[in-house]
Amino acid sequence: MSLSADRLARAYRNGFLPGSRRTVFRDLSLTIRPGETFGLMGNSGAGKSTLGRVIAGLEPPTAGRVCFHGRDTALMNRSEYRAFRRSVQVMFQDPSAAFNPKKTIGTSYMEVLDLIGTPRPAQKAVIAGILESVGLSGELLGRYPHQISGGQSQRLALGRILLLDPEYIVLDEPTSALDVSVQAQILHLLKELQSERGIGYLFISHDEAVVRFMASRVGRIEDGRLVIEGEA
Amino acid sequence: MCAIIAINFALPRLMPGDPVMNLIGEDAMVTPAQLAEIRAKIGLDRPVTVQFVSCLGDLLCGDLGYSFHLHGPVAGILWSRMSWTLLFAGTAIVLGALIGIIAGALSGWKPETRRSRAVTCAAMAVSCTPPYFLAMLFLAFFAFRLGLFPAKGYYDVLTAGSVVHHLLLPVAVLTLFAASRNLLVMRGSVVQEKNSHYALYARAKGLFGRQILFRHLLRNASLPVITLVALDFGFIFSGALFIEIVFSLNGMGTLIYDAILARDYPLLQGAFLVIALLVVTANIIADLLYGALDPRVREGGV
Amino acid sequence: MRAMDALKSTNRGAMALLAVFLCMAAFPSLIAPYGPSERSMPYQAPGPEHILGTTNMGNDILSELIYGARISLLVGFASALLATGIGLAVGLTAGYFRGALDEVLMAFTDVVLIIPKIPLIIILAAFLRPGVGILILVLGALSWESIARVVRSKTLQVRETGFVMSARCMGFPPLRIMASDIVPNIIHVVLPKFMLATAAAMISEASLSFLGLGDPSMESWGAMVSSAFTKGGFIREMWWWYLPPGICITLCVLSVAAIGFAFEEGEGTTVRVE
Amino acid sequence: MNPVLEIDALSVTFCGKQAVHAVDRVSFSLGGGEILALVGETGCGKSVIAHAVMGLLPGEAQVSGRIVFKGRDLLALSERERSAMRGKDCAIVFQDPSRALNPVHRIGRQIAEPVLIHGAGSREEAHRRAAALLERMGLSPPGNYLPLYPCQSSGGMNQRFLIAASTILDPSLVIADEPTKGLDPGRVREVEDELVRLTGGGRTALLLITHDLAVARRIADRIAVMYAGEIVELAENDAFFDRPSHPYSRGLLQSLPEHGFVPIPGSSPSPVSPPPGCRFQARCRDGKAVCGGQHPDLVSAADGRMVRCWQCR
Repeated sequence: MSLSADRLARAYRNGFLPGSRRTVFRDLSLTIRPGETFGLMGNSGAGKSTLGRVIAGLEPPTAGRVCFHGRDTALMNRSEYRAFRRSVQVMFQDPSAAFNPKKTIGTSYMEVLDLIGTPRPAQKAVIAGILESVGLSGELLGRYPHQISGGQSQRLALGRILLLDPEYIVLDEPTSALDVSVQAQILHLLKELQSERGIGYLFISHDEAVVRFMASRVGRIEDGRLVIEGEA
Repeated sequence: MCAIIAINFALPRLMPGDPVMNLIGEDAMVTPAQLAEIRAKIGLDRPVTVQFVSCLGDLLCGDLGYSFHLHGPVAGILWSRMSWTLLFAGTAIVLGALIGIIAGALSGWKPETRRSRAVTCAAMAVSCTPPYFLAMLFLAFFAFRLGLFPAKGYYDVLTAGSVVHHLLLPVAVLTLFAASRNLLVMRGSVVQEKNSHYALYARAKGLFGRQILFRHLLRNASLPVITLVALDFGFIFSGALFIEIVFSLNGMGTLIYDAILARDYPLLQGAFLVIALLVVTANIIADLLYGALDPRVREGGV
Repeated sequence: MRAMDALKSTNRGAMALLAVFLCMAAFPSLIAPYGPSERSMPYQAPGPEHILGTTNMGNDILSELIYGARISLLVGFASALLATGIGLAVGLTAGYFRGALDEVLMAFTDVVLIIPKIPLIIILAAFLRPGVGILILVLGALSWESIARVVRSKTLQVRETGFVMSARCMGFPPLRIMASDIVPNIIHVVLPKFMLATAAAMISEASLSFLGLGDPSMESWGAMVSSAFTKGGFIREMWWWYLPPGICITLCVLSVAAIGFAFEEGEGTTVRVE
Repeated sequence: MNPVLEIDALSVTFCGKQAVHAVDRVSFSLGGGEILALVGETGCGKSVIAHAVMGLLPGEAQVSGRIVFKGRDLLALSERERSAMRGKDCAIVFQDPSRALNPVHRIGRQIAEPVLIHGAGSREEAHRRAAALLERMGLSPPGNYLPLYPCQSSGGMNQRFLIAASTILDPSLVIADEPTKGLDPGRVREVEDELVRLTGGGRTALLLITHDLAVARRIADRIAVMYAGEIVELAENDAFFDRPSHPYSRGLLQSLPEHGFVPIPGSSPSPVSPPPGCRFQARCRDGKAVCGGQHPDLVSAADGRMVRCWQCR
């Protein structure tokens, strides 16, 4: 029941000439098991975020496979892919862009529930339950994204992801834009949610201390290759 | 460029009516015998690909077809008229770019002052006026009312003084028009760049007032204007054609005007091809200039 | 703050002006003193009977002026609407899906961008002898490229934001993401472009009818200036003939463009100390 | 010894739709060769102080109090007099160097520019000084760096170029506004070394503005902690990190990695309408009745530190 990457590679085309490709990473394999946190470090521009996106299925790999529950995501049929799409979510760095600025938070929450077919009357209770577990009050639902602080925004983004009840979350620098005291709040919240719900995390950060605090296994991307600690 | 040639090739064949009539122009006086001879010569009975290849071959040799209306090869007729238009439009485009950049920079630097607002409003009014109407206003006022300038032609006698005297008014009109369009873009660009971090840092280094504008902002802010001037080349050039008509200058504008009245299609097509060629050239020059001014482009980055 | 106020007042003036022209276009028969085909003595100077005099055909100039608003606004707005529609579709598709589709669409856009519009329209108009419909089609089909480019670059930006990425991640269908997440967040750059495209189309229409390539069945402002120019009004300094339609073109285009610029500046960047 | 910079009861208010009290009666002084770190979270007003000292605030900011630089009150000077001092006597290093450097000019020109602006030498002289400065910074041969454009070098490099451009005229005061934000760890150290080198002669004072406590700990002599527009604690480096006094300072240090990311509950008060009593009271564990009612002043405590708290007296 794991999420794994098998000999992944990703390259971008650089200009129009064929062959002038820029390799971000290659030959990269890792496995995340349910309920555990895999920490991913690396300098800026090393390809951490790209790897996160490829594993979450937002970008296709140039080579290699992403497997969910042992099945190659590229070969999945429609319903399998839909299950994968909902079970693996990403949380992004920038709190100010986590929500559509033209919609209230409540609207952004409800459209997710509409998507997974929760009936309207039941939605209120679901949302209230989620907000409680991320430690926020229902009063925020009527606000627009620019009316809330960065820490609240990251909590709300996390809550919105939890509506889908995912098995894995890729956390792409989730606290890098936050102040230290707020960062500490969010990290504790993430740990709490993991122990309650058994979610697997891919925790991406350039901050070694944060990664070591969060993760049971740690890897580092260097020159396009993944070095997993303890497995050298 | 290929696309333009393709359009040029396709136009007469796709348009309604007899393609031969389209190719030679409706009001040209031809006998049925001549018509048949032309049909064979143009080779409309051959397959389209063959026609296209022969058309390309003609173009490479500089052959743009034959105007049955003016009884001469299109290329020759265009060439004789174009040099004047280029002189007139080129001067105005260069002057317009310079004036527009400087005036736009100054008005964007202090956008709230009364003078800057007045200049901006005037520029907007001018850029919203069809060039031919602007030309008519100038002509009526300076030439008819005040009698300061001649009303028609490029020259009385072919001397530099006479040419300048005749060209001053039309060049002024077109310069004004081009400058006002550039001014608006430059102004917006400066207003935006003014808020950038490097402008703030320039202030922090001790630069004062307009020093910041001229030492730092001018070059960055004029980059969008360069693109505009190139893309606008066709538009301003068309404006020049209209102004020629109003001032009765014997250039391409009047040529096209007469061609329209006479339905002289080969001439129109040739003119279009030449103008398109000029626009492409202008864009290539702009790209080179842009690269020289902005290292980010040379690096292949943004 | 003063700049904002000035902006608002320009905007209000422009809107009022546009409203006047819209009224002229909507109910010409109520406002105009004469019908479009009523004739009297030609070449009259302004007087109590004919406030702005008459043309060479004896038509009342004021009435022609009022009827002319309709064609100018119709051509302007309809072709801008068409252009915006095409531009939005091309820009969104290219920016959202990227890849090869993006490259093909943008190469095509560059070609359209570089074609000199007015000369091409002149040729087309000369071949086709257009009515209003064809004019709108041609103008619309040739002026979408700048909108497409702006929409694409904005879409590229918006699609990288967290909320679009998470919408994709959650499995919302692409069309829904475009309509509900992307378009509302780029519409502020499209709106001014729409107004400026309208203004440009109005100028193009006026230029074409000046060359006698407009719709022959409707007397537009450009055609009025043209006939004043060719039929002797200009040489005889009958300013009441060519001045009013010319000024109408300028004012009408100006009102539309001013609204567009006001939108654009209102969206401009603001200074922030972090 | 006379302080280089002395700030007395500095307040900055931004007048928009709502008046935002960004900085509220802040006082401190800075001596030659000293590094004072102003630390605090986003929105606490630390960058606003930097811009106020440089005179770079936008027009809608209202500044009161006194900023005395080498005996002259800066707020009493005209814009022209201030710009004559900027870049020569006092200089600032911005965060995000790739945006602070002009993208279309060469690095060499940008480093040499202050020399030309302030009439300190000819064009050749300016370039010679720029080259010499880069050489001193360990970037040799300078000929490799001077002709570069900002887009051709990395963020850490650009930050060092920016420091060079700010300090080519040996200003007595350098303000570094988040100079290490967004840099990789190795690069952070290089920038730190550069800043320490600056103050080495004992003439230049450095006001370091940062949210990164680790950087402050490594290089600062004294630490000033800001919370909601006020300084809540001002102490010597060692004293502060060993024995933080103010409850907020303690909470801040606890949320660092080495103390196990223990969070402070709640969030900062709004700068539009700060609470009447102690601004930290709502989040404070040892809050008492007096804290909610009366606003505490910044007073001297033991070992020469200053604290703004009713409970720490």
